[in-house]
This record gives sequence, C-alpha cells and structure tokens, in this order.
Amino acid sequence: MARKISMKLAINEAIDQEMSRDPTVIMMGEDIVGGAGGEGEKDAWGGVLGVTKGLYAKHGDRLLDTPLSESAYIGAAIGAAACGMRPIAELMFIDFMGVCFDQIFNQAAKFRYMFGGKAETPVVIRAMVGAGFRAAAQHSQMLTPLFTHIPGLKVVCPSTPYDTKGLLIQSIRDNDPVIFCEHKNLYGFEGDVPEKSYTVPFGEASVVRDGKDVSIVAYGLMVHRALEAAALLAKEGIEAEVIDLRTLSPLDIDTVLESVEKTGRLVCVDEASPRCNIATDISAQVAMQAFGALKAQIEMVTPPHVPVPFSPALEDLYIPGGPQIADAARRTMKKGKT
Amino acid sequence: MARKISMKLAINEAIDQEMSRDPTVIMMGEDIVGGAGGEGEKDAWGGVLGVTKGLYAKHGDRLLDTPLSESAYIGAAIGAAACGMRPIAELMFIDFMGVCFDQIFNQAAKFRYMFGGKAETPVVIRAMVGAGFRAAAQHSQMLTPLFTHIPGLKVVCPSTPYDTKGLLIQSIRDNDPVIFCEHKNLYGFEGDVPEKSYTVPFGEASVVRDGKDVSIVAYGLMVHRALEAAALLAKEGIEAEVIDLRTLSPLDIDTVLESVEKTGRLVCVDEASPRCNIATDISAQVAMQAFGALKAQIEMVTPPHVPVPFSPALEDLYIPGGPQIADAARRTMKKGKT
Amino acid sequence: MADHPFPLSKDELLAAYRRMRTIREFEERLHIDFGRGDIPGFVHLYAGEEAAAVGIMLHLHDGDRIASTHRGHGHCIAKGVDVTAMMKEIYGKKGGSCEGKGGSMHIADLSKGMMGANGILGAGAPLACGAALAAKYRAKKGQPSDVAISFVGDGASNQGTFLESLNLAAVWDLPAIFVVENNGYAESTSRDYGTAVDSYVDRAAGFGLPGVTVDGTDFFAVYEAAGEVIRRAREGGGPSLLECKMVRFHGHFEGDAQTYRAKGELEDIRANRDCLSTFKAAITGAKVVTDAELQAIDHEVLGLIERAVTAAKAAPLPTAADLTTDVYVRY
Amino acid sequence: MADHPFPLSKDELLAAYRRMRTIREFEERLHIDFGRGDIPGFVHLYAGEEAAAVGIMLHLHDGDRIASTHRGHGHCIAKGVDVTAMMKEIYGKKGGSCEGKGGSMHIADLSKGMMGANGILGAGAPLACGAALAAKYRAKKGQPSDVAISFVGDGASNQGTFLESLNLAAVWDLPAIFVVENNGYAESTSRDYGTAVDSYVDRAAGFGLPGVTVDGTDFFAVYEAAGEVIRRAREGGGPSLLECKMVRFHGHFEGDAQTYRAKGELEDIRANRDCLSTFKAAITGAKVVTDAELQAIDHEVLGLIERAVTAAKAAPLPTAADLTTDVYVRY
Ligand SMILES: Cc1ncc(C[n+]2csc(CCOP(=O)(O)OP(=O)(O)O)c2C)c(N)n1
Ligand SMILES: Cc1ncc(C[n+]2csc(CCOP(=O)(O)OP(=O)(O)O)c2C)c(N)n1
Ligand SMILES: [Mg+2]
Ligand SMILES: [Mg+2]
Repeated sequence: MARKISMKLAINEAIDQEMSRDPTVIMMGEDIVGGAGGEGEKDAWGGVLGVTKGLYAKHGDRLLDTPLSESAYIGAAIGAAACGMRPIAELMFIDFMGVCFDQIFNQAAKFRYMFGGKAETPVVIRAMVGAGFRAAAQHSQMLTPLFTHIPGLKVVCPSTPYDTKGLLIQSIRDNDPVIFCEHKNLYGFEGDVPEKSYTVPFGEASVVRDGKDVSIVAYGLMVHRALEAAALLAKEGIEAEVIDLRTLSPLDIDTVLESVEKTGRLVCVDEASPRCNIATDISAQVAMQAFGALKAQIEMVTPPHVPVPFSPALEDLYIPGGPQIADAARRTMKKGKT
Repeated sequence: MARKISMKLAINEAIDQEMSRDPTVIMMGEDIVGGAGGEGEKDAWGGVLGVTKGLYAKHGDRLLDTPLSESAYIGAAIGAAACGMRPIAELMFIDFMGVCFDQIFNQAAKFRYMFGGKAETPVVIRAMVGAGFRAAAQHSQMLTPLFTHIPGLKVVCPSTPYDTKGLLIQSIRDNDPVIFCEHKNLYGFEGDVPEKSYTVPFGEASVVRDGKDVSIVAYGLMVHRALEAAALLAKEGIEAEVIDLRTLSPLDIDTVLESVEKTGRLVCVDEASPRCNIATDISAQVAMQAFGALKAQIEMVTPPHVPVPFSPALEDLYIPGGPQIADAARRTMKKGKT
Repeated sequence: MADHPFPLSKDELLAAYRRMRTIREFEERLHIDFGRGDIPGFVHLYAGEEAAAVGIMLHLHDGDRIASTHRGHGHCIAKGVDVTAMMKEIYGKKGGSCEGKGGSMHIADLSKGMMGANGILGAGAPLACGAALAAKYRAKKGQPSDVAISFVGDGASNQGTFLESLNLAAVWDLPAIFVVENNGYAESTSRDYGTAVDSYVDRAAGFGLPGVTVDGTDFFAVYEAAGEVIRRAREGGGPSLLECKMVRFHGHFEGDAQTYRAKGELEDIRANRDCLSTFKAAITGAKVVTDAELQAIDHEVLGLIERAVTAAKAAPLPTAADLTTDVYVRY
Repeated sequence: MADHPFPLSKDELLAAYRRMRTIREFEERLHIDFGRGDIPGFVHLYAGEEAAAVGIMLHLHDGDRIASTHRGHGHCIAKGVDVTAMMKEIYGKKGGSCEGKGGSMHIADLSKGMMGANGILGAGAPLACGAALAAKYRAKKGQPSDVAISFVGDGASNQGTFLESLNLAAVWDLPAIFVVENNGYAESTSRDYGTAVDSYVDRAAGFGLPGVTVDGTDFFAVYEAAGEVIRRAREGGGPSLLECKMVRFHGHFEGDAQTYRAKGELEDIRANRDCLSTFKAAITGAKVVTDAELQAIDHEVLGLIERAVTAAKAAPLPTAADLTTDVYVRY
C-alpha cells in the first residue's frame, strides 16, 4: 500500500482494470481518445485533462470518441447498458448536463422502476465537478444535488485517490446508473492506492478524523477544507469529527447520526449552491432523526446563492474555506447545552 | 371579489391582461394556439389542457405555436427576453426540462450575474407540475427543487386561483427568469379572483391558517393536503398553523421562522422527491436559524424516493395525504418540551 | 412464396394480417373502454398506422431492439409483446408488462427486444443508437448483426435528441434504422408547420444518411423498403432513415376533439386510407387468401382482446408493498 | 467605391484591416501572456479566423445581434466591443466587460448587440433565434429588419440545440443567419470524424434553409456571401446558413500540444492560409493602399493592445462586496 498516485491516475487505473476484466465494459466521450479522423497522433488527448490517456493503446475500439452531441452519446451509453453492455460515458464537465439531462433522469434513472423491475441500466457517467479552476460560471458547478434529488440515480463524489479507484470500480460493477463526480481540483491530489483491483462499497461514509466536540460532514474537495478547519479548531482544544460522505446516493445517514449522537453538534459543508443541496439534506435528516442529541443549532457552510464568478479574486471568496468552516463550528460550540 | 373562477382561467386572464397592457409580452409553446398549418380550426387547442384557449383570437400572432423543439423555442424566448421582449414560454410538462435545461440554468439564470449586471432576462417559463393525473413517471414530477437550487432563477408554485393570477402577472413584470409551476390537479380548483389586474409580490409566504401548536409548511397542491391535516388535528384539539410558501425562490423564510418561534414545532411537506428538496431546505434553515425555538424534532412528509408510479393504486399511495401529514404533526407533538 | 405476387408466403401473409388486426382491435377496444372511464391516464392510439409497425417488425427477431414512442401499443404488439400483459399494464394491474408501474406510455419488454414506449419525444433515438452499438460489439465477424430501430413521429423529428442521433449513427456507422412515422400531425399542429423541409430524404441527407419515403398505409411498400434498409444495416452498410406516410384514426390522445382537422378528413382517411382494408383487398383480390380465412382470424383476435380485457379487469392491483420495490430507496 | 476591384471604399478596407489586425494582436498577445502565467482560466484564441468575423460583422450595426461561442474574442472585437474592457475581463478585473464576473468565455456587451460568448456548445443558436424574433416584432412594416447571427463551430454543429434552431428559424421564417466556423477540428477531433456530412449546404437543406460555403480565410468571399444572406434576412427572405472554412493558428485552448495535427500542418497554414496576409496582398497588390498605410495601422493597433494590457494589469480586482451583486440572493 506504499504506492502513491494521483486521483487522475487512480481513475485511469480503475477503468483499465475493469476493461481488462470485463469485455462488456466500453467507454465513450469527447476526445477521450483524441485525434480521431485526423492525420496526427491517435490517442492525442486522452480526455480534456488527460485522464484516459493510454487506454486506447490497450483497449482499442472499446474506447470511442464521439461527436459533440451529449444527448446522443450519453443516451447511447444508456441504451447499450440496457442491452447488456457496461458503458462508461464521460460528460466532460457536469455543467453540460443541461443538454442531456433527459437521458439521465427520465430514461436511465427510471427504467428499472418504470418497467416493473424488468430492466437494468449499468451505466456510469463520469464528469468533472467543482470550482477553483478559474473556469467561470458554466464550467465550475457542483450540481450534485440535482442528481441526488432523482430517484433511481446513484451519486458518487470521492475525496481521495484510494476511494476514487475503489468507488469507480464499484460503479462500473453496479447495476444501476451512477453519476461519478470527479473534482477537477483534486486530479493532482496524491494518495496511497493499491495496484490490485478493489471496490469501496456504496452507502458507507468514512470517518476521516475522530473527534468528540462537533461533527463536520462534507464530500469531495470540501473534505479537505473540513480537515483544515479541524486542524484550526484543534489548536483551540476543539476536537472535530470529520465525515466524508463518499456516496451521496445511497447516503449513509447512520454514520452521521451516530457521530451527532456523540458530539451533539453538526456542521454541514457543501460546495454546491445553498438551496436544496446536500447540506440541507443532511441537516434536515439529522433535525428529524437525531433532534434529541443536538445541543445547538446546525450550521451549514456553502457558497453564496450566486453563479460561480470568473475572477480568481471572487472565486476564492466563493468557495468555502477551512477558516469559514471553523467559524461555523465555533458558532455552534458557543451556543446551547454543554 | 365575489367572482369565483378556476386556476386555469386565472392563468388565462393574467396572460390576457398583461398582453393587453404591454406589447412586448409574447407567448410561445407547443399547441398553445393549436391547429397551426392545418385546414381545420385555428386556436383548436389553446394548449394541451386548454389553458390558453381564446388568447389567439385576441392577440393574434403574439402567440406562436412551435415545433417540438424545447431547447430551441425556450432558448428563443430567453434570447428575445435579452433583446427587449417579455416572453412567456410554455414547457408543457416540467418533466420535459431535461431536453432544454441548459437554456434555463446555464443561459437565462446566469446572464445577469455572468455579464456583470449588464443584462436582464425577463422571461417566464410556465409548466405543469405534480402527480395525481395518472400520467406516470415522465409526466408527473414536481422537480421544483432542481430549479430552486439554481442561483438566478425565481421559482413560483401557487395553490389558489387568486395567487395564481397575481403571481403570474408579477412574474411577467419581473426582470429575472421565472419558473412558474402550475399543478395540473389544481387547474379545476376554483376561488375568488378579482377581475382587475393585480400582483402578488415574490418572497412573501402566506399564513393560510393560524395555529399555535405546530407549523405546517407547504406549497402547491400540498397546501390543500396540509389544510386537510389541520382540520383532522383540530378535532383532537391541536391547532396547526399552515404556511403556503407561494414562491420557493425567493423564499420567505422569515414567516416560517416567526411561526416556529410561536409553535416550536415544524412539519415540512413537499410533493417533490425527498432528497435535497424544498422540505429539507426549509427544515435545515429552521434548524440553523431557529433551533432555540424548536421543542421537538422537525418532521418531513414527502413521497418515497421512487419514480412516480402509473397505477392509480400506487400513485395514490405515492402522493402525501392529509392523514400522513397529521400523523407527522402528532409525532412531533408527542415528543419534546411542552 | 411462389404462385402469387407477394414477397411472403400465405402463412406469413395471414400472420401479418393477424398482427395488424390485433393492433386494430386492441386500440379500438381501448377507445371504447377509455370512453367508458375504465382506463386511467394518457392513451395514444396507433389505429390506422398498423402497416408500418407490422411491415417493419416482420423483419426482426427478438435479438433486434426497438425504441418506441408515446404511441407505442402497435410497436409492442408487432414486436411480440404479450397482449394480455399489455392490457393489464394499461389498466395499472399486477402482472402487467411493467407490473402496473409504467402504464400505456412506458410499456417495455426487453426479452422481446422492446426497449420501451417513451413519454419523452425523441428520447428513443439515442437509446436505439446504444442498442445498435451493443449489437455491433456483439456481432460475430462476417455474420449479419442485430439491428436497432428507433421510431419517431413527424413532430418529434424536430427534437435535438433525434437529430443528434442521426449524426451519431452515421459517425459510428451503426446498424440502426430511424423510422419517421409521419401521420401529418403533432398533437394539433400540422407536419408542414412544424417541420421545415418537404422530404425526410433531404433531412437524412443532411446527416449523410440514405433515406427513403414510402406510403405507410401500404403494407407491402413498407415491408419491402424496411427489408432493404434492415438488410443493409445487418450487413454492415450502416444506418438509414425510413419515412412512412400514414394516418391516425383517432385523436392525438383519447379525449381530443380533433377540430384542427379539415372537414370530412376523418371520414376520408377511414374510407380511403385504411391500411387493413388495403391489405385485405390485395391478398383476397389476388386470391391468395379467402375472406373466410380472414374472418376466422378476426374472430380469434376479438376473442383474444376480450380475454385480455377480462383478465386485466380481474387482475389484482399493486399494493403498498410494491410502491418501493425495483429501485434503490435507501437514503 | 470606384477605381478598384473591391466592394468597399479605401477607408472601409483600412477599417476592415484594422479590425482584423486588432483581433490578431489581441490574440497573439494573450498567447504570450497566458504562457507567462498572467492569465487565469480557459482561453480559446481566434487567431487565423479573423476574416470571418470581420467580413460578416461589417454588414451589421449595433441593433443587429450576435450570439457567439467559447472562441468569442474575434466576434466581440469585430462587433465593436471595447478592447480594453475585454482585456480587463480576461484578467478578471473591475471595469471588465462583465466586471470580471464572466471571463474569456462569457464576454458580452448587449449595447453593441453582442449577446455573449458561450461556454456551452450550440447554446447561442436558440438565443439568436430569439433575437431574430424580437427583431421581427420590432421591425417597421416594409422596412428592413435587424438580423441576428449565431456562430457555431464545426464540432458544435452537431449539438441538438443548434440543429433544432435551424428548423425553428425556418418555421418562424426568422431574420437569422447561422454561421458555421469550420476550422477542421473540435478540440482534437477532426471535422470529418464528428460531422457526418460532407457539405454544410446539405445539412442546411435538410432543414429547408439555403446554405452557402465560402473560404473563410478569404475576406472578400466572406464579405460578399455574408452580404447576400444578411440582405435576404433583412428583407424578409428568411434564415440561411453560411459555412466558413477556416484555420485556427493556435491550439484548441492555451496549453494544447496539438499532436493531433499532421506534421507540418501548422507551418503550412501559417504560411499559406493566413487571412491577413491574403487580404494585405490583395489590397496592396491592387495598389489601393500602401504598405506604409498598413504599417501605420499595425503600429497603432500594437499600441492599443499594449495600453489595454497595461490598463488590465493596473485595474482593481473585484472585492467581497461584488460577490453577491447582480443576482437575486435572498433565500
Ligand atoms: C420532449 C417532449 N415534448 C413534448 C411532449 C408532448 N407531446 C407528446 S406527443 C406530442 C406530439 C407528437 O407528435 P408526433 O411526433 O408527430 O407523434 P404522433 O403523436 O403524431 O404519433 C407532444 C407534443 C413530449 N411528450 N415530450
Ligand atoms: C455542450 C458542450 N459540450 C462540450 C463542450 C467542451 N468543448 C468546448 S470547445 C469544444 C470543441 C468545439 O469545437 P468546434 O465547435 O469545432 O469549435 P472550435 O473550438 O473549433 O472553434 C468542446 C468539445 C462544451 N463547452 N459544451
Ligand atoms: Mg405525428
Ligand atoms: Mg472547430
């Protein structure tokens, strides 16, 4: 377990291993190979940020470049999934969901239920999420709540290379449609990743830091900000427990409830816009199911209810940071019973 | 104020009066006139359920039938709005948002902010929402949370003919994009509606029943179910306060907070799927801002996390009913301080 | 197939007739029962369009896939979906094709290659591309492959999803066929208003696809044209578009007063463009089959539909326990 | 416009040159400054494609609207957006076209009829339809109307949104023009792979639209063809499609190693398909303008860009107070 690789390589390796293991796994997306139809290098891009680089050399025509028609090719991945394949479709940026959402939420998500349990749709839709890339309002959104809202979809958003590999392999093997959200600002983040194939199960949050005073719940990039906050708080003698949700649907609310039973205080962090998001979802479930354990108000830390601004000066203010999360924890620590 | 009309007619009248008042108001949608290009009656449909019937006779070519291309014509409405018109676009069923969401959430919603305050997009998108019509999984969704999540969009969902007329006129006059959600099972619902033109402001919830014991928050059809629940509870001596949110974005959280300060107990009702919905949003905001006032757990009443089933036997179980809401109120009444 | 002018044997002709008649009876019966208030929800009838579904589907086997539309009953029956299960589904009962969860607009039977009716216009086209892609991967080298067929109405042919799919199918050279069922109307709007091109052959050419237009009320015309494009797709010749010009006998959905139609239009199409009458006249005229043989089939079909309705009415309703199955509900 | 073979006066030719040169310098300067790490985010350069933007936009006035793409700088400059405000925007500064909130991919200036660059492929097409619709309502009877132009890349021409818009514009008979900027690539993917038709004229015909293809590196060819389709649209003759075949001098975005290109391709297009050189050779060759006159313009443009960069670097950053303005944030 000594090998450290980036999240980007963890994704590449997961796809590679599953394609080697299972001939029904195929992959499609814009420039995921690169150079199609041209006179230069094939495999010229390996995806817009090089995540799938090299897979074409190994798996050939099981990776397909697509026209710029997300509805058609995401829908084709879904159709192929309903016909025995296990396609991985790359939606370059999650922000592009607006041109193909029907295929995801009215088709893939509903087949199993709407057809009375007589269909399965084992498709994975990989997409980059999140801000911090100076990519502005249409290439920086989180949007996880939009998918989490939809029954029939599973939604994954890992924070470490280890989880990324294990959850992606699980996603490919899962029989329901999975939206696999990759934070673009974590692609370079390195961590221990076993070379062998393994899965991380859905619906199991991980407690990434133990603490007795306050529970901080987060996912994706925000897990790292929460850990930053915990470090700040520790200097003041406040021990924060940090929970990484890992999968947003299915959701492991039990781990959150247990933590709140212990700490009595909750801070929910979400990089998504504040209304109807994951933070409100967790907060509400706790206020319903563990109200008795709460010693003080629940705090939520999110960006303001505005589009993602371009200017780095504004974008840095937009994204919730460690100090802000620590402040929220202090606010809830100051109030209520002790 | 003695005149009683249906919600359907209230919509028709609001559009009619605004088209008469302001020449920049235009309207477009599939079959909103009906009979285009054919040899039979013009104005044959007036929309799929006849809501816009008769408007063509009065306003002629300011109502436009469209090809079955939601991205193109909803986008055209948005483009026209950015160029000085005040278009009303009908998206027949909100469920069709998946084929045109980009134009709504990446274009209309973001123009004003993304262009540094130098653009306005006064467009109204009207759509039918909700279950109970035996219209199955792709024609019965609520989906209000998906729009409420997006900064830059305003989201309206009225429960009475009076509010419908006033809020629709307000929507047409508003300078931001508005998603105007009409519950198809309320179209026939009648109520007092003044003939003259009037507006109902955004961001003002209405307390439709006073009560001191528990606050029930709802919108759309669920307001009527909440009132049913309140009537059941009244028989047991429990006085529920029922709040109709009316607009989901902007949201009048103050009225909710005041009510909870008084009653100490909260039930949030939502016809949308349970994850990341309006109920979680209200619950979380209350747990953050009025925690001290809460005497017991917050309860949420929603459908289960499944697509809307077709069979009337299942659909009736799917939609939250008065008795279920009353049960939730009783649960929170039983717990906590008194 | 010898001593008569048709490309099918007598048995095949009778089978084709039985299928078209089954669709017709199924739909006419729904029309009546809907009028009586027995049937919930939106119901779009395929009556009048039978020759297209059957003329095409006779070339297919269960491994071939179709993606259908909101007007899907005819495609289902032609593709071999069980009529009783369909009727139960439309009544919202247990034992329906989708256990009552789908309804008229969502009947599917993957085991028969029927990927689902669809409530979203144009949505079947990408799905069919995916089915065709799967068929391509599955195909043995040098052997004909399975095909996938996407049905779309004249109105829905203006959906971006459908248009993108034409391009995708051509780019990936898929064994896919796009059938435009042009019945002249999208709800109350005429085809000529909503679709800005006279010929679907031109639309197809705009995406590098061969296109062909046939009289969709002429079973034999459909059968031959479909045979050609399907054969080409199976043999690696790529996708095509097939336009069937047809008529619908009922309203857009049940309850439609159809005032957008020209005066006398309905009477006229019923009298002069009934694909079943045309087919009957052709095969009895050529003395390949007798009226009596067809009447016997009519009789059997009537019985089949009657039994399906009886079974549907008698079938149990789904219960609370069914509400949360077939989906991942833990949250 | 008399004693020379061009459809523009000498002053107009010089103005056209100035505009193209301004775009070129703007882009080349961004290329350098991006390489230095001065510029945040995604930047897509228009260098090499100037003749198209300028050849078209010379026919427009501020009341005409354009909807642009991710590669929008050239369209902005050609439509008259202030270069210094653009530069500030790209640097994320106050006083930028969008006060720093939009960035390179979202520059807009409604007062100049520029409806916005767009980060979503194909998304501008419906918006342009809307602008054209507004123009149609606004037009005085018997007077030429304003027009709206949608730009789209060869890759994005396969987006459903764009394809639906072709049909909608034809159905509503809008004063809209769809310009396909065919530079041979969508990111690293060649046009011929992604677009399943050889000629955009055929694609247009599939939607009942007249189409025309020109060499987009030939300013005069663009100018004339654009003049024709724009005149037709103004006079009520409806929408058209105009394909400009062109080349991009830089990578898809800054940072692209361009290994998908053929060997020697970049050198070749820079040497033989530079629209600015072609234009220069034509007008100096015909002795309508002198090299010295052009050099004077070059010099002025260099100064302009230099001042824009200096101003952009000096401009203040937006602050916390700006984060929540220009949107309804109460919730
Ligand atoms: C995306 C979408 N838009 C609109 C509708 C509503 N709708 C259902 S059927 C229909 C008309 C379809 O016309 P056509 O494609 O010609 O098929 P036909 O009904 O004639 O068979 C419309 C507008 C829908 N179901 N989905
Ligand atoms: C809907 C959508 N899909 C994908 C992308 C990512 N993307 C940005 S530019 C581009 C290539 C565009 O190619 P083309 O349309 O030919 O324009 P060019 O870059 O050549 O000017 C892609 C795939 C996007 N921005 N929007
Ligand atoms: Mg039709
Ligand atoms: Mg290109």
